Amino acid sequence: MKLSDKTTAISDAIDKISDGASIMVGGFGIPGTPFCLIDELVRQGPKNLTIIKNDANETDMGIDHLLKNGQVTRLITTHIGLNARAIAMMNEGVITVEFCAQGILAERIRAGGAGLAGILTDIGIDTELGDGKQQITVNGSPQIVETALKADFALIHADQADTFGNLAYVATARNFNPLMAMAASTVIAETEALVPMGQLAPDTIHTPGPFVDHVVELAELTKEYAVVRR
Amino acid sequence: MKLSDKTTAISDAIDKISDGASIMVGGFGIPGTPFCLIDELVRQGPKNLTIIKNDANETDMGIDHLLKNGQVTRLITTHIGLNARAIAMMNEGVITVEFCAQGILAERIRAGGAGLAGILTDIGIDTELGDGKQQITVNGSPQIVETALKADFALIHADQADTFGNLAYVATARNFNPLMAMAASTVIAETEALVPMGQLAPDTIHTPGPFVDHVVELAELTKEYAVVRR
Amino acid sequence: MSDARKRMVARAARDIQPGMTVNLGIGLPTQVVEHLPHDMQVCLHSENGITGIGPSLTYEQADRNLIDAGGAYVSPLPGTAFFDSAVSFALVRGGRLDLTMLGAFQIAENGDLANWKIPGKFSPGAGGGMELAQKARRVVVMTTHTDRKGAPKIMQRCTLPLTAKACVNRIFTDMAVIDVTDTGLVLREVAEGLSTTTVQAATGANLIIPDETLPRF
Amino acid sequence: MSDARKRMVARAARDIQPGMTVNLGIGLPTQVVEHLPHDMQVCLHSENGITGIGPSLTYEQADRNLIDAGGAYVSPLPGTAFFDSAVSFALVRGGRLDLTMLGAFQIAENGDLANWKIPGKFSPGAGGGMELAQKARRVVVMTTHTDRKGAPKIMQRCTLPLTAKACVNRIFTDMAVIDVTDTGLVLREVAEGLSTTTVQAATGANLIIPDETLPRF
Repeated sequence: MKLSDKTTAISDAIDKISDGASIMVGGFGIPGTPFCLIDELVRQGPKNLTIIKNDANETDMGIDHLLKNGQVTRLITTHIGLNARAIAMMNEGVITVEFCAQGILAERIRAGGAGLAGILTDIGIDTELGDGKQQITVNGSPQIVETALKADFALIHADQADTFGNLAYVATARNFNPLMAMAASTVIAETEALVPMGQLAPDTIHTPGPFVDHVVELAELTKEYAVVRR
Repeated sequence: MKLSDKTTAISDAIDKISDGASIMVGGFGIPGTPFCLIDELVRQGPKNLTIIKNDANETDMGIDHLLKNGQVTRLITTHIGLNARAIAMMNEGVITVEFCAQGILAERIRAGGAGLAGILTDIGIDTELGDGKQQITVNGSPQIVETALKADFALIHADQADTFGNLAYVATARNFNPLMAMAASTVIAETEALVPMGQLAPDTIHTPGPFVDHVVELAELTKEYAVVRR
Repeated sequence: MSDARKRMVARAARDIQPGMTVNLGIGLPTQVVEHLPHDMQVCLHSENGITGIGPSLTYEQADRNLIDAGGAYVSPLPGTAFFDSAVSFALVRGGRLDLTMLGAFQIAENGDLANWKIPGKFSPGAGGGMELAQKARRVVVMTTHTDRKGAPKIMQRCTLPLTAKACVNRIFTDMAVIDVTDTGLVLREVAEGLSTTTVQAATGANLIIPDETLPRF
Repeated sequence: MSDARKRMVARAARDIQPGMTVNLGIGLPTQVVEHLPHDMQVCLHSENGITGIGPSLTYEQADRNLIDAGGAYVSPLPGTAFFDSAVSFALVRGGRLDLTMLGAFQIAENGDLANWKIPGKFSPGAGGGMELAQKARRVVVMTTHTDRKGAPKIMQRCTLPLTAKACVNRIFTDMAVIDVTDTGLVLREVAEGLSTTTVQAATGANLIIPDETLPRF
C-alpha cells in the first residue's frame, strides 16, 4: 500500500471554484493567510462568493483584493477593524457581514468538520450576538444553538506538506487552518515546502492527508507574507 | 518571564483524589493508559469512583484493578468487550455502565474541555443509544443533545513532558489523552520522559501546559505497558 | 476459514478503489488487506487515531504504542499520520471516509444493520461501530450468509438492536454479493457452485434476481 | 501617556500572581507586561494560539509567523506552545485562563462590560473579547476613568451593546482601583493627589468608600 499524490497546479486547483461558492480562508492577521491562493482567485474572478475568515486582512492585502474586485457578497467573520474598505462596504450594504465571537466561529467550523449539527454555548447570551438564535435549556441553563459551518472550499496555508496532503503549520500561522481543512467539501492547501513522503513525523502532522484534496507547492512567497512595519 | 514547575510525586498527585471523585482515564487498549497512576490509585484506595474511559482495559490490567478492588461504582465508556469482569459486574448490577458511541464520547469530553454545554449530533438516532435523550430540530433535521462531560480529575499518559506540563504523545497512545487533559478540574499527567524546558518544539506539543496541573515522571514502566502476545 | 469465505474476502477486496480512505472493521474485514495489490494507492484508517496504516507486525517487531482499533500491532507507511480520537471520528462523521467494511449479526432489506448487541447475551458496547455505519460514504458488510444454526442473517427487518438505520450499501457473504437498493435487495454475484435458488432459500428477505447470468466468485 | 495612566498600568501589573495564565487585551493592557518582574513565573496567552509568550521583538528581529492577537511580533520562551483557534478558546472557555485584562467603553456597577461596538460609529466585530470577558476566571478592566469629553465610563447601566453581563471583577483607571462586589462598587485605591470626592464626582454610579485611609498609587 502507498498513499496517493494530490499535488495540483495552482490554476487547476482554483479553477474548481465557481460563482456563488462558499470559501473558508485560513489566517489570523498575516500568518496563515494563503495569499497566493487568494491572488489566483482574484485572477480567475468568480463572483458572488461567501467568504468565511477570522478577519478581513488589511486594506490592499489578502481577501481585501477580493472585496475590491467585487467578488464577495457575504462575509462571516469575527473582526474587520483593520480593513476600512470592508467596514465601508458593510455600512453601504455592498456586502453582508455576519459576526461571530472568535472562538465560536472556530467551534462552528470545527463542528462542520466533525460532522456535528452544531454546538451549545452560553457565549453571547444576553448580547446582540445571541439575538435571534435558537436557545434550549441544558441542565437548567439557557444555551444558544450555534449551527455548524461547512463550505464548498477551504483555502489553507501550510508551512510543510507532503504529496498526500499531510500538513504542518508553523507558530501562529496555524490558527483557523486545521479547523477549516476539515470543514470544506474541497480543501486546497498551499505549502511553502513540499517534502518527500515520510519526512513529516507522523506525530507532528497537524492535518492528516485524508482531509486534503489538492496540494499546491508555492514557487515563491509574495511580499504580503513578509514582516510588516507599522 | 518564565513558566512554573508542576512536577509532583506520584503519591502526592493521586492523594488529591477522594471518595466519590469522577476520573477520566486516557488510553485506547494498552497505548496511552496511565498504568502507574492507576496502580497508585489502587494503592491509595478511594472508593465510589466514576471512571470515564474508552474501554475497561482487559482482565487484570489497568482499570480492571480498580474494578476488582471495589473502587468503582460507575463507568462511562464505549466498549468493554475485553474485560469479562467488567461485563459480569455490569450484569450483576455492581457497577452502572453508561455506553456512548466512541466518537461521541470523544466529543462530549472535548465539549467539556472547550467550555461548551454540549453538541448536536444525529449519531445514535433511532437506536438504543439515542433513547431518552433530549432532541431538537436544527435546519429541519432531528438532532440529539449530547451533553458535555467534565470530571474532577484526568489521569493522562504522555510520552514526553516538560516541567510546565506541555505534553507530547506518541503514535496511537494519543487517543483520548489530549481531550481528557482539557476536561478535568485537576489534570495529572504521567510521563515516560521528563525533558528540559524548551526541548519540546512549540509546534509539536499536543497538550499545552496551562491545561495540566501535575506532572509525574515515571521511574520505570511496569510490564503492563509492554507488547502483549495474544 | 471455508474456501467460500476466503473467496468472499478476496472478492470484497476488489471493491476498494485506488485513492480511497477505508476503515476495515474487526474480524473478517481486517483480512481484506491481505488481498490488496502490494503497490495499491489506498489509505487505511483506524478509529483509534491513524491514517496510512501499513502491514501488521509480529510480536517481535511490534511497537507497543502502535496498534489498530482491534488491538493488532501495525506498522506505519511513509505518510502515516497519528491524531486524537476526536479528529479520528471527525474524519468519519465529516465525510472523509470513503468506505467501511463491517461485520454483521443481521441486515434488513432496507439496509438496517445490527452488529453490536444481543440483549442478554452480548452487550459490550458499540465502540466506534455506530459512527462508521451511519457516516462512512459507503458501507459494506461482510458476514456468513447464515448464522451457526443456519438461520438467515439477511432478513426483512432486524430483530436485534440497530447499529444504524438504512446504512448498508452492499453485502458480501460466503454465498453472494447483494446490493441494497431503493427497490430492494439485488443479487449481483453468486459463489461458485451455488444456484440463485439456494441463495434465495438461505435469505430471509426477497432477492431481486436479474435476468442475465450473474458473475461467480 | 499621562503619568497617572502609567501608574495605573504599573499598579495593574501587581495584580498578576505567580503561576497565573493571563491574557492581556489590545491597548493599555498590553503594556502591563513591561512592569512584570523579569524572572516572574507567568504564562501569557494570546487568543491567536500561543501560551508562554516572551518579550515583543523589533521588526528586524521579528518572525513573520509569530504575532500576538494584536498583531505585535513576539518571541517564544522555553516552554511556549502553539495551537489552533479552537484549542485557544477551549482554554479560555474551559476555565484555564486565570485572568484577563481588557479595555472598556463602559462598565456598569453590576460588572456589565461594553467594549466592542458603538452603533453607527464603530462596529468592527467583537473578535475574541466576548469569550475573554465572559469566561476568564477573573476579569479586570483598564481604562481612563472618563471619556475624551469627560463623561464617566463607569455608570449605573451601560448604554452601549454589551460584551458580557456581570463579568468585571475589578476596574483600574487613571483615578482609582474599584472592585465590583455583590453590594456595589467599592473604592479600593486612589491615584496620588486625588480626593475620594473627586473620584466619586467623575463616576456615574455610587461608590462605596471604606472608612479607612485608602492606598495611593
